[in-house]
Amino acid sequence: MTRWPNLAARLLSAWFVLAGICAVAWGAEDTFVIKGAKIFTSGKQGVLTDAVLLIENGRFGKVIQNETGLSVPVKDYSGKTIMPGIVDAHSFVSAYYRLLENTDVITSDLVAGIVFDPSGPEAKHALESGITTVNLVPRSENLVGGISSILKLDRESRSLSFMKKQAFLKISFNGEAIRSDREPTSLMGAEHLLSRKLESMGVESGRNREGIFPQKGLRSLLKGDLLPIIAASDMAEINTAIRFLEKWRMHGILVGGEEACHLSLVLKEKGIPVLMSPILSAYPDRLVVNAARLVREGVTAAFVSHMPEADPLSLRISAMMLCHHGISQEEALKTITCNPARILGISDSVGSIEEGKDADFIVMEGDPLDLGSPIVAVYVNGKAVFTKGN
Amino acid sequence: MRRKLIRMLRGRSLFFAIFLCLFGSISSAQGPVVIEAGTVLVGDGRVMKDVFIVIRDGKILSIGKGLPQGVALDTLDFSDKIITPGFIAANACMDVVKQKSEEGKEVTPGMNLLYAIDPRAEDFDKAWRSGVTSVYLAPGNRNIFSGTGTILKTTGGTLQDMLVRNQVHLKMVLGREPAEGNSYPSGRDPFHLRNRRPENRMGAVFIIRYTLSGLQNKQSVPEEDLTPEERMFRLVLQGKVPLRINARSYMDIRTAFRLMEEFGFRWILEDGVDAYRYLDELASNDIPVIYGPVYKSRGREDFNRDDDRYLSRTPVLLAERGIRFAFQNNDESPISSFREEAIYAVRLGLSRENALQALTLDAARILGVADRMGSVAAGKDADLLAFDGDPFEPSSTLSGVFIDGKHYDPNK
Amino acid sequence: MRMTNRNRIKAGCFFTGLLLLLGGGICAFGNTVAISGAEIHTMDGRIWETGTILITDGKIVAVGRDVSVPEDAEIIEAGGHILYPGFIASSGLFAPGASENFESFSPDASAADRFDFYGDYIRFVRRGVTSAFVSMPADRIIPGKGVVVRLGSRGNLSSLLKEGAALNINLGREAVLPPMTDIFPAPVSIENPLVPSIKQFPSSSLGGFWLLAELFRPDPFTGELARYYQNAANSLKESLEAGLPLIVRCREAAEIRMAIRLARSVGMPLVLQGAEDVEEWIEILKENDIPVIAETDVTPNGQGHSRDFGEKEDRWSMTENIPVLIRQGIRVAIVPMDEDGLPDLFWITQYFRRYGIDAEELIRTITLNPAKIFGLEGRIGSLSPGKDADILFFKREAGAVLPVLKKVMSQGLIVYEE
Amino acid sequence: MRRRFLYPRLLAFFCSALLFFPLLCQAQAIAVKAKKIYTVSAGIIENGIILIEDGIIQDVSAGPEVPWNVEVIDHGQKIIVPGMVEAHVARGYDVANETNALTPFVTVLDNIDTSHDTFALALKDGVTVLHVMPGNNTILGGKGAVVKTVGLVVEDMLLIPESGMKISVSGTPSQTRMGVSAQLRRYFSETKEYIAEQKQNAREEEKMVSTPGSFRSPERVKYESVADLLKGRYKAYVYCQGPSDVVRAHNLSETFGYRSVYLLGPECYKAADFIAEKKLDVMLDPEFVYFERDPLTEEVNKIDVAAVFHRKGIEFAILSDPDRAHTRSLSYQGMKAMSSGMSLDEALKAVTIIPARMLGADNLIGSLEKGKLACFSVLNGDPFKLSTNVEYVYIEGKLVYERAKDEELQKLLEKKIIE
Repeated sequence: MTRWPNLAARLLSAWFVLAGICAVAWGAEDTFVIKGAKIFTSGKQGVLTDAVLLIENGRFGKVIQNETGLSVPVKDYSGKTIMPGIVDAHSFVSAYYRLLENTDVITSDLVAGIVFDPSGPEAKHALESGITTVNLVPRSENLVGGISSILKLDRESRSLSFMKKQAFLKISFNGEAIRSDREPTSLMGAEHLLSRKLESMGVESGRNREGIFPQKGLRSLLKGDLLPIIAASDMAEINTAIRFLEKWRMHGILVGGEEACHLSLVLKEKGIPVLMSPILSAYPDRLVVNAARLVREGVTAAFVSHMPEADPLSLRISAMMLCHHGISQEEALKTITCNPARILGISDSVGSIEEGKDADFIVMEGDPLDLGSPIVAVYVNGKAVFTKGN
Repeated sequence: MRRKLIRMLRGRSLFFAIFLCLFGSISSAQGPVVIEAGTVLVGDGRVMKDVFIVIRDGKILSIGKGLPQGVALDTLDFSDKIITPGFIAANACMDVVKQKSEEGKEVTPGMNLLYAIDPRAEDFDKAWRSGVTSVYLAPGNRNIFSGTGTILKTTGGTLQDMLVRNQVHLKMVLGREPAEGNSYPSGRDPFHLRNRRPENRMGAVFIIRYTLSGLQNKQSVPEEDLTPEERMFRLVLQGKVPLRINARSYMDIRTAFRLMEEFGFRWILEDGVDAYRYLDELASNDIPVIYGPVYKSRGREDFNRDDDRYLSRTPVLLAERGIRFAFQNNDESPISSFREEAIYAVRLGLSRENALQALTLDAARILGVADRMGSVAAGKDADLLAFDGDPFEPSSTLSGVFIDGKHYDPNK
Repeated sequence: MRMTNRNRIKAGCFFTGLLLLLGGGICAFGNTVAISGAEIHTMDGRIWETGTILITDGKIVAVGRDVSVPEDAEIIEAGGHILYPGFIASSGLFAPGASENFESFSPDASAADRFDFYGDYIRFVRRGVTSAFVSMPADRIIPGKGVVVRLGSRGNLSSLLKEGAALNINLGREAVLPPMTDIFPAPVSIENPLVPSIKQFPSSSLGGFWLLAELFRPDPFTGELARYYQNAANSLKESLEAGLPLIVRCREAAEIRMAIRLARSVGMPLVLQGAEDVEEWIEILKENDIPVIAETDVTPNGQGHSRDFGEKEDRWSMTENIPVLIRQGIRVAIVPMDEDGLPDLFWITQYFRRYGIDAEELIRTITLNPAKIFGLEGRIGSLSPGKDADILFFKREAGAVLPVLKKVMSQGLIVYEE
Repeated sequence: MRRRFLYPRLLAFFCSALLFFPLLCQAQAIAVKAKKIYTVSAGIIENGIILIEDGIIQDVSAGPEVPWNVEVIDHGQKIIVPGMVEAHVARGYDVANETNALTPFVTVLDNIDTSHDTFALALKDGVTVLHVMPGNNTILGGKGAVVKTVGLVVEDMLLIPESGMKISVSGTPSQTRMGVSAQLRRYFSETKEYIAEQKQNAREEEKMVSTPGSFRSPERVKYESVADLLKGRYKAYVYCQGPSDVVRAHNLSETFGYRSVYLLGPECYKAADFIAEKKLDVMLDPEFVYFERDPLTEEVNKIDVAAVFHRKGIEFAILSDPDRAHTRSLSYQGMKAMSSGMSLDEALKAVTIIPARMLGADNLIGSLEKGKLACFSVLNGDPFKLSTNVEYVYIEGKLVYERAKDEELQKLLEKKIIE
């Protein structure tokens, strides 16, 4: 018995040594300094002009005044701008046709992450337009599509780099989920079907269970291990979503939410965040106004690109449009960086340029919300995964 | 073009609603409002002249000649107007839901329209602008037991604020509508929704018997072991929730009577086009009738076309027999012309008292909310209409609407 | 349930035995044959410039330069001939126009039930294909077990070499949205209204991956599948216990990843089939020694092969993967993409010499490698003592690019001669 | 809907059958006299007499003493052969199969159309017993029935109500053999489970059966008929298109322990060795000649299937198919069989006693001997000659067909003469 502690200590020390070695190994690769750039940290520090940013072991270090006396490589981005990597909180990128399981209407067991193809062209495209973190969700055609997974877009195909493998349960009260040739054929039917399923979770077991799926996702939804992310775009659907959340006493996220602004008071008091469809994807006239109002009235809101349904560029475009409707540039920028990170609950590692967070950032020629300024480089965990030219 | 109009309307009504929310909250904070009314048609037949109606927190505090003392009052002058209770559509057919019925099953008593209503639909606007302050909304006719209905005020912020009562009646549809489109999978893929019974009236009635008798066999089963649907049916069989039977043709009404004798439930005849053929039975079992539209009876399939005098005189016949009835509209007659139903009935010989009662108090009684609305009385919701003339004169216009004590101008 | 499964196995053995008996009926018992003076390519590394093969009872007894031939032996003079072992077709339905209308999850189905043992397969045999893996179709996620058969020719019956040689699994897009069945549980009547029949599964690789992950857990899940497919679940468990190789047909990186995860989770030998995106996985294949059944679209009728660009602009056609894989030292078995090409196996393999691959190595992809994949290296795939005498007699001819097949010997009998 | 009334209906069959026997055949005995009597069992009897009482043969011999009260019918120079038996007929109704592939619960009794010309034609040809079966297009086709060729309602015609289960292992257009056998295995093993469960709760089973018109559970409907098959209440009649199907089907029946009769497609001649070795009950496809093209040298070879089987010494039953001219009638098939090397006696056996044995009815029909039903036809010449016609047909001792009184035939002949 007495030998255990020092054995453990030995192991521990061994581990440290290993870790140290690794750290050194990494350090050689992704520890460096960035100078000369204008940095939009969508965090507390606001905008930093020609500051020197230290990046060690793939994480942001502290901001220092000058790099003299540091024995690390220096990358001179003077004249460029830097913003944190874009977080896309609702995307089907590079797995679109694999993410819809038609066998059943409620398929809560399926985990979206396992069908993601990191080396696919869409993933590449997303990365090149600045999206570094995605929340990969099942499609909206099913009432309960399955479980979404949050992952980094590095072009590493051998193993998926999950941030959260099982993040949210995708529920859809959307028009897409309501079809005339199978249950449910109506919105109330959809809600009823789902509620009955949830009620029956406790009761039924084994042989008298209906359907192919054991519905683990719903069980953990009831336990509270998973939060729902509910697709609802117009008033009726959003009403239903809110009532559903009330009825089951859950916190949840709305996605779509084209008409959410009319319920902004309710959303605010219940603290329900909204993931807004990108503005290019539907009637711009109404959507921009609504989105701007939603942001102005203080609902936690973020833009998502339902890639590949919309272009990844549409995220920056949407943010830009917000600026035209009287939202400050920083606020607008937050709707695609730190708000989505906060909504997804991963704001401690991504979403803004702050000390200790993952070094995911984009280097651009000019202003981040100006489409005229092309992206020069994209870094994920301090590694340059995309550099313009090669 | 039309679309644009709708969008504009929506936008405006929305800003209006929000403005009113704020305003309403302020006014209720301020204290009671007094309406100085010239004439009040109370709704139960009585008429009052030159009275003050005091409203506080959306309820009618008092009604009488005198005013309560010691309260700061701001008075609204309706001394030259006729005040009536807000109209109640006992079965409203409005375009506020995308899919009115869930066609996945034939028996869906659990359906609740509250999960499908769009509170910003323009039909609500039309409703309150034409004097309908409360509506009863129920799922559509495509199921045999298609779900429970909901009573809503026609405006006032979010759905939660508009809700009066939920799960009021369980709707049962006789006739062939539920069975339409069902069939065997002949030449169709075997998973299609419609590969099922019933295919005709007979089958529908079989399913009703099958369901209800199944419940009767479960008398001994304790409450908690039942599914929500079964609980609902038990409530129906115990008579706690009345069954609202949509039976248009005379044969369906007869079926309804037969089922009543078998299972002994309380029921309400909805859309009773052929009700005039069963006046005696309806009167003796005192079964309320919801009837309408009065002025439009042609173009309905599914019942033998009798001569129209009977059909449009049905309200009169019902009133003569003392059968409680209320008005409804259907998809052929917009909710905005709800008042015309009564006007036309009056023209065909219905007394004004009966007409107003059918529009207000009887409707409230049928819906079981007579304690809250239906007449101008202390303690009830302040849902009032102000006409500048006889409400049953087409010429006289509606000049003011109060819903839960908030004042709206229908002509703005 | 166990009972019935045991029955099935018993039946299987009975069946096998029977067919072996019928097949073996014709093979020469008791006589000894010696093939002398030929250039022998035993695919396990040795090449004899002029050697002798001694055969008894349809099995090879000895191979070498100086083999003592008994005087009662019948001598086949094969001077100037090149001897190869019989070719093995690593995949093929052998059921023209067979569209499977069956449950998507049916590991209890066996290709032995479909293969026509009375058929005449001379068109394969005369081109040197003496045995084949009868695989299961690609339009179901778990279509069932394949069998290895020795293709009988004129007059002699095909026989089973190995029943349940491998379990076919399809992760590719072919298995998604399988054709529907309409097997109703019971007839329709008023008290028993029409229930939709067993719905085909899955409609996406998301569902497919989930299903497989569930199935390959130690306790296959309960629920509707278990109710409908009780036998299937049990038979799957059996074949897992038996340790059959999983032949997984997959194309894209995600599918390959899933396949590898799957095989790891149950610790079963994995064989990839198709696998266009394999180039990212070569290291892993090397580490775990995972063979690949490479489908090539090379056809002998001239037009060569066409690059197909899938959703990835940088996707390779499998044809261009094959040389890479072979150079990386991964065990490859080559089959043509469409079954009509099967008789031309020899030609197709030799096509890859233009990539500078050794001809010997290429022959190995249709003899020894498949034999190893299906665990039959003890019986077929090379010319070494103890193995069945499936021998091809090639001859170099002036003007011909490739040597020409003159004779085919199956189990010690000449079954085809030009 | 109708399934529910199956059991009462079966009872009804038996009762009605009992009722009808006296009505069908004359109350008093008769004796039929002819020049030659082919009793398949006991060779040929010259100038023999068949004694019949209540439709049952009392005696067949040359010149027995005929009791005084027996009416003697003398057919003089005519020849008597037993009524022919066709052991598998997929005719006599409108639709041969359900659309659904697994319908063991249906029975052909609900389908037979007694006015269908199948029966009339068969009778003209001297066929007295048909085994009506569902078609070949479904895996588990349903239950067949053995019927006589006369009767106004099915109950009159009935000989054996539920005579066998139709199975087809060769796959439908949409299903390959593999799917079929896997499905059959599944169905059978599920049924075994079901039987085991039934044994456990046998008591309330009886209750359910006894209560008339009780709603039957889907399981019961689904598995009952196959359970009966596995319990050995009747045989399976298995359609095998190709040779490997025979092996497979036999393998299956060995596995699950039921008896089966094989309905062979023409190509099955390849499996003759196997059939001979296992001594299977087989019926040949009406098409005796099989052409196949050599895959290598693309020449066509012709195989006489019946001859192959005959050479291997396999006993088989012969079937007919009126849809094709060259296989129209059973007697014509008999002639063809003789052309491919069978003797008259063997050919006669192949249409009488052998099918009767396969149907398990060889105690009732198939030959002329004491105790069997008096079903026979009177010919004007030796059987299986083109000049030979069927003059009279007796079923259960009752004269049911008389050529002279066959209006259609007479018209036909007149017409011929005129032209």
